[in-house]
Formats: sequence, structure tokens, C-alpha cells
Amino acid sequence: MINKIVASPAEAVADIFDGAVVMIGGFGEAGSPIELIHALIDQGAKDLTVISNNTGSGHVGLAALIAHRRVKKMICSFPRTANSKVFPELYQNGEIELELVPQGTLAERIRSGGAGIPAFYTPTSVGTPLAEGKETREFDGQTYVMERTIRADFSLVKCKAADRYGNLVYNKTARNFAPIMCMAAETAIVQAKQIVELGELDPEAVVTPGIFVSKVVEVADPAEESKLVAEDRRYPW
Amino acid sequence: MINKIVASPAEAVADIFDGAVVMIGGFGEAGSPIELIHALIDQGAKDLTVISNNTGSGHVGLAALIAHRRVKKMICSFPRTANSKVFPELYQNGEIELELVPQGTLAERIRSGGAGIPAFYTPTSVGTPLAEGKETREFDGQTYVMERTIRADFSLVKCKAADRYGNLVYNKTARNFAPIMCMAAETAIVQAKQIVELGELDPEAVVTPGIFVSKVVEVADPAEESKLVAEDRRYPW
Amino acid sequence: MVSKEEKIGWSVSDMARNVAVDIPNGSYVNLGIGMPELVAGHVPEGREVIYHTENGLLGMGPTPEEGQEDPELINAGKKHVTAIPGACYFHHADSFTMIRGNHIDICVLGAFQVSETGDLANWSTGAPGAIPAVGGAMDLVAGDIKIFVISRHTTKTGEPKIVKNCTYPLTGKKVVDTIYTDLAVIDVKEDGLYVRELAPGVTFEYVQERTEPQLKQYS
Amino acid sequence: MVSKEEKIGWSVSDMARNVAVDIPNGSYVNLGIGMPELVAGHVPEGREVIYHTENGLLGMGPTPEEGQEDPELINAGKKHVTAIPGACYFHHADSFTMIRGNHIDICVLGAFQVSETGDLANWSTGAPGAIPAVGGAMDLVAGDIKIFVISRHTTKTGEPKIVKNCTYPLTGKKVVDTIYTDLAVIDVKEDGLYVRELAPGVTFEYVQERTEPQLKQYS
Repeated sequence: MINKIVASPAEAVADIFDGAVVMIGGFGEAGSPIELIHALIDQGAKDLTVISNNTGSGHVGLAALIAHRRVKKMICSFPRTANSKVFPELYQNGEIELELVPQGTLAERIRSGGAGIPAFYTPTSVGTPLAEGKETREFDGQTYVMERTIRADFSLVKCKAADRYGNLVYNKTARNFAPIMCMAAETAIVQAKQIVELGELDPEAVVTPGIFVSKVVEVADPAEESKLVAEDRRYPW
Repeated sequence: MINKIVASPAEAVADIFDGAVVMIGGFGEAGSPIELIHALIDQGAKDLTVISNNTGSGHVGLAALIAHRRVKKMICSFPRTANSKVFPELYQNGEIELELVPQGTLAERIRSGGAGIPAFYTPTSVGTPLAEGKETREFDGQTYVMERTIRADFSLVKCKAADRYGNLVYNKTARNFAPIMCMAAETAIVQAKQIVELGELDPEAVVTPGIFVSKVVEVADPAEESKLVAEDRRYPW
Repeated sequence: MVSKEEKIGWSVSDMARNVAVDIPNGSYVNLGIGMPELVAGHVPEGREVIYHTENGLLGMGPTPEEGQEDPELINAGKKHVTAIPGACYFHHADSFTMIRGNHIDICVLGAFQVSETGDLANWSTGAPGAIPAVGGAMDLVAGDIKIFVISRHTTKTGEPKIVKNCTYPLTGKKVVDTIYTDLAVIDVKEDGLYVRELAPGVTFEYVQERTEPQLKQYS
Repeated sequence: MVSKEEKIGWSVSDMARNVAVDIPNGSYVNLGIGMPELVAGHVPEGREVIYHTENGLLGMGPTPEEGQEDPELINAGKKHVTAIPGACYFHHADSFTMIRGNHIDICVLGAFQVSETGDLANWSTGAPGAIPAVGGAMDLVAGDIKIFVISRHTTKTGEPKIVKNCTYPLTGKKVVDTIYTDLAVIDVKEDGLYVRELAPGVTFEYVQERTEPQLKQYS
């Protein structure tokens, strides 16, 4: 029998190794798998390369992972937001690397990683500092930059409901990077608000087919990052 | 107000011009927009380049369009099936061009056309006759072929339900190429079994966002190609 | 350079209305963070415009009532929003397909600087020590989407924001179509910057004084 | 070459079972058209295998009862199928993402010819006037998916199908992992073809006589 369900966030992240490349879903707090990230902090893996759109807020979730000096390098499109203090400070002190990638290029590099496409051309960033050092090429009179794919050892994402095959559906704009990050990881690890029986998810409405998912853990009542930040909570508590 | 609904298949295909590049959804009969194709036969546009996975069956739908000598060139992955007689005969007589493309490469070339990606690399077809004359390149020690995108002037597809914004959902494996063909066409034309009110389609389950669709026509009771073929029907009747 | 703050020209709300009237019925529009968001409040009667937010929603509606916020329903600026009937959700790769593939019709952005050829700088001041953050700005300007810039005509210190050459790092080259400021509406054409409309009480010369490159007038 | 048809070796059903026992629990499997389809009927007790059909279904189930067919629920061979609980549908680009991205574990295909280095020819005989048709075959073999070939050991006229070099146009180079014939199960290794199992009453020499390249035995 196929059963991708695991008992706890700790078990879900147990195999993440030092130096791993880890994609983390979420756009701001929407879709951020906060319980998986906290389990990863507890687990202790370090020298991670993390791919995520942002760098977290306050001192919880991704920001806490960074604060604990587990992240060697961030690959993201927007490393600062209203409440991000941890990353900016480490970055300004030269204590963390940053690869800044335009958001659509980041998404397409991740999707291509899952799709077996090693490189593609895009018009995005041509003529800007972010295209410096990159190969360019003309097609039909327009200039494009060649971008390489990104793959990860692990992805950590959050969803609304999952079944034991790993089929996933999401909630609203919390979907964002999760489906493509599941595709691009060797091992995609999912926290689901609810685990349902096979057949309960409408086969026409499954967003992430289970083939892209390795482990699912139910977190029925996930923390809300913005509330934790407002209360100035710090993980671990 | 936005209203993409048109009154008839004839109105939907009225703008298709001689020499147009037309993508036609469907994998075998599943998803084939047969009423739109028949309207296109009536409309008379010729010298078409048609992109579709197959070449139709019997003497209806796509096979009838080809039989009426409206198609100059087919781009497809599998131009013959059990009941395809029209294309093979014209092809063997040198009366129609064929560009044969591996199915996954065809899908990705169409998707990239909709995604603003002019070219990408794929491992598919390396070392085979279908890669001859194509640029190859090594990434990380493996050889890939560079493939160019395909776009179309028009796409003709079939779906289960649509709303006036052009949001679409499909039925089972009739989905196949339709979503990416809508993305890759200047004008995507859709026949829907049902037109519903805005808000009736679950926003989490919409497969084709309306932004990719230009025209929708309701065809409540579409013909079944396999039945027509079994009866040896010929369009026009 | 003109450093004195003056009380003439359009209000921010007027500027947003000027943009809104240039958006045709049925357009798919992406609104940048900040001043561009105000445009949604000025759609003229009888027009229907669909808003795209690149974090995965087409059919973005207004701010929710207090207490109705869903932390998982936000816009690109990470503010709470709603979804209209006929909206749909999708993932990030599909979302940028709409952008890079030119399916979005119009994008309204803020700017640090716009050059006389339509180069845009709006993502980084290039200041040493600043944390660079680009988001989706470069994707939005890379295709053939119409780019409307909404911005005050000059900086807080009175420096022109419409310049011969951008001194800040570029977001994209030759990308801006029209500039909507508190003083004027300016079209970026192949052969230069054309003033299409002036704010009440503002003269061409007044705008020119606050603009680095030479402006043109439609004849 | 051996032209006399003989009644020894495995039946087609045995061959399908041989393939099925080599498919681990939890595998995602794509079955080619024809003989490969029979594999689904031989999954050993206690194993769960999920079938992918490249026209957009993961979780393909058996043939529907007569009268229950849906012309819009078919497999890659355009035959009516069903969907199991836990199945899902997707479009063609996503479907080939599963293939090209190596998410599918195993693909079972038929063959015209397999070479001693694992080259596969299964899409075209290259005959003049034949209509070339490739479908998804080249995509399926292009990645790192395990490729199992199920095929009679020789052609109808007794020619070897396992050859030194394919004479038919290739589907892919060095792609086949294991060959399941009516006479033997043969692993394709870096250094040659290893006979792993012989059909009852079939000798190594008997298989070798019907195979162009030199076969090896596991020591």
C-alpha cells in the first residue's frame, strides 16, 4: 500500500541533511509551512541553501531558521518586507549570501527543474544588472537571457488538504510557489490542514498530483505568522 | 462589461483567415472541438497550418477539414490512428506537409509559446532522426536539443463549462492540450457544453483562467466523433 | 531643479483617475504596490476591469471588511484583499505566464526614475548596504504589456524623476508607455516625450522646468 | 537466424507477470500501448502501483464495464479506461513534466529492436511511404525513467529483435534497462546483456542462437 502520511513534522523533516538545498513555499505568510520550518530548526540541519520568495518576518518561521544561522545562502526575489529584520542584518554584515532572482524567472527556473528542462530563455532582466554575466541570445530580433533550472533536495510546503497518495489542494493565494516546488524537489514534504480519504479530493481539482509528493503530515491548526510576529514571539519558545 | 460569449460556432470562427496557424485541442476524439471544426469548414479558410496531436478519424472533424484541402501543413505527434484515412492518403501523395514532433516536446513548445519563453532545451529526441538539424548543447554532461516555441493565430478547444469571463473547466482526459493551446493563441475559441454564471465555477478549480480565452460558444450536445465515424458520416452532411 | 514644494497640480486621487480613464473596458491589469493600487477605485462607470496579482489571483477585489481578512488571501503587496465572482487562483509559474506571455494588457507601476527613452528604474536605488529586492517588477516590464507609470513629477527634494538617463539600476529598457504625474500626462514615443495633458493651472514650461529631458507637444 | 516457430517459452501472460514482479510497491508506471497494457493485470498481492497515461491521468484503472464507457476518459492508446479513487487529471504539459522530469519510475514499452547497448527502436520501421508517428515514445525514454521492454524474442519471421545495432530509426540511445521476452529476462548493463532468467525448458544457448549480440551470464 502507498502511504505518504507521517506522524509529525519532526518525522517529516528528519532526513534533511547539512548542506541541503531546500525550497520553502509561501509568499509572505500565505502558504509558509511554519510548523515544518520550526521542526527543521529543532532538527538542526545547517549550511542550507534556501529558495523562497521572501526571507521571513520577525523571529519565527523562515526568519527564525535564518536567525539560527542554519542558512548559508538565500535564493529569492524579495528579501525584505515590513517586518523582516533578521536577513537584512546578517546580509549587511556579510554573514549570509544572496542570489536575487526576478520573481517570474524564479518561478520558471523552479518549474523547469521539475519538468526536466535544463535551461530556457526569457526576456526578463535583459539590460539590467541582474542579467550581468549571463548568456544572452536573439530570437526573432529580440534579446533574451538564458536561465538555468533550479532543483532542490527537499521542498517544504503547506496545503489545505491532502490524501495518502500525496494529492494536494490549496487555499487561495497560499498556493503560490508550492505546486512547482513539489515538482522540483527530490523529496517534497507537505503540511496539510487536513488529511482526507482517497477519492475525497475531486480528481478534476487536484492541484498537485501525488507523484510530486513524498511525505504529508497533518497540522490541523497551523500558527499564523503575522500574529506571532505581532506578539514578537521567537522560535524556539 | 466583459462578455466573451458568442451566439454560434459560425460567429466564433468568423475571423479565421487564409494561411492562419490554428491549434486544435483533442487527443483522438477526447476534447476534439468538432462543432468548431465543422464551422471552420463552412467558413472556408484555407492554407491553414494546423497543430493538433492527431489528424482525425473517418471523414468528420479534423479529418474532414483535411479532406477539404484546407490544411497546408500538420504539426503533430501521431498522425495516424485506427480510423485515420484522409491524412495518410494525402501525405503519401505529397499533398500535405507534416512536421512530426514528440508529444512532450509538442506540449512544451505550445506551453512555452503561451509563457513568453522563445526556446528551451530538452533531452527528448537526442540521438534520433527527429533531432537532425537541430542545435544541441551539453548541460552538466548530458546532451539536450534546443526547441523553439510555437504560437498560433487561433486555437479551437472544447470544455465542460465556461463563464462569460472565459474561465474554463474540462471533463477528464478531454482536457489534454486545451489549456496550453488557449495560452499559446492570439485568439482562443472555446466550445463549452455549458455556460454558467460568474462565480459558479470554483475559483480553486478553474483550469483555464479567462485571461487566455477570447470567445466562448455553448454547444450543449456535441457530436461524438467515434459514433459519426462508425456510421461513416461525412461532413458536410 | 526646483526645490520649493508647491501646491499646484493634481492630487494623488486625480492621478489615479487619469490612469483609470486610459484603461479600456475588459482589460487585464496588474497594479504595482503603493500609489498604483489607488487606480482600482477610479474605474469609470460601465467598464469592467480584471485585476491580476502576481501571487496567484485573477479577479482581485477590494479590501475586505474588518474581521473578514483571510491571511491566505493577499495581494503582491501582502495586503488583505478579496476575490470577485469569476476570480480564479493559480500557482506562480502560471501567474508569470500571464505576465511574460503578454496576456496582461496593462501594468501600472511606481518609479524612481523614467528616462526619455522609457527606461524604468523602480527596484533599487543602488545605495551601498541597501538590501536589493526586485520582486516581479522586471518580469512585468519585460514583455509587451503596456506600462503606465504613476508617480509624483519630482522627488521629495525637488529632483526630476523624468531624466535623460536613469542613474539608478534599471528595471527594464524602453518599457514605459505613459507617465502620469501630478503635473502632466506624458506619452513616451519613439522620438521623445510628448505632453498629452497638463494639470489645471500648470503650464508646459512649468513641467519642462521640472523635467530633465526636452519635452514635446502634440501638434 | 531461426525461422521455425516453436512452442516453448513463456506465454504473453507470463511475460507480463515477469514485468509486474519487478515493479516495486508504490511505483508510478507508464504502460505503452499493446502488450505492455497486460502488465496491469499481474500486480502481485499487497502491492499498489499507480498508472500514468500521458494524455492526462494519474491513477488509471481497468477497462470500464460495457455501457459505462466515457469517450472523454481514455488512455494513450485511445481505449476506454476508468479512474481509481485518488486519481487526478492534468493537461499535456504537466503530464510530460512527470515524464521528462523523471517523476515516473518505470515505463513498459514494446520494441521493434533493442541493441546491445540498450538503444531502442520502437516508433518507425523507416519503410518508404510509411506515415511516421512518434507519440510520446521519445519523451518516455529521454529521462532517467527505468525502461522495461516487453517483446517476443524474435520477429514473426524469426529474426532477432535484440541486435548489435538497431537498423530501424532510434527512439532513444542507451535507454533500455531490462528486456522481458518469451524466452528470457535480460538486463542491459554497461558491459553487455546479462540473462537473468530463462523460461522453463529454455537454455542459454537456445536464447543466444536467437540473439544477435553475445549474451552474458551472471556469475
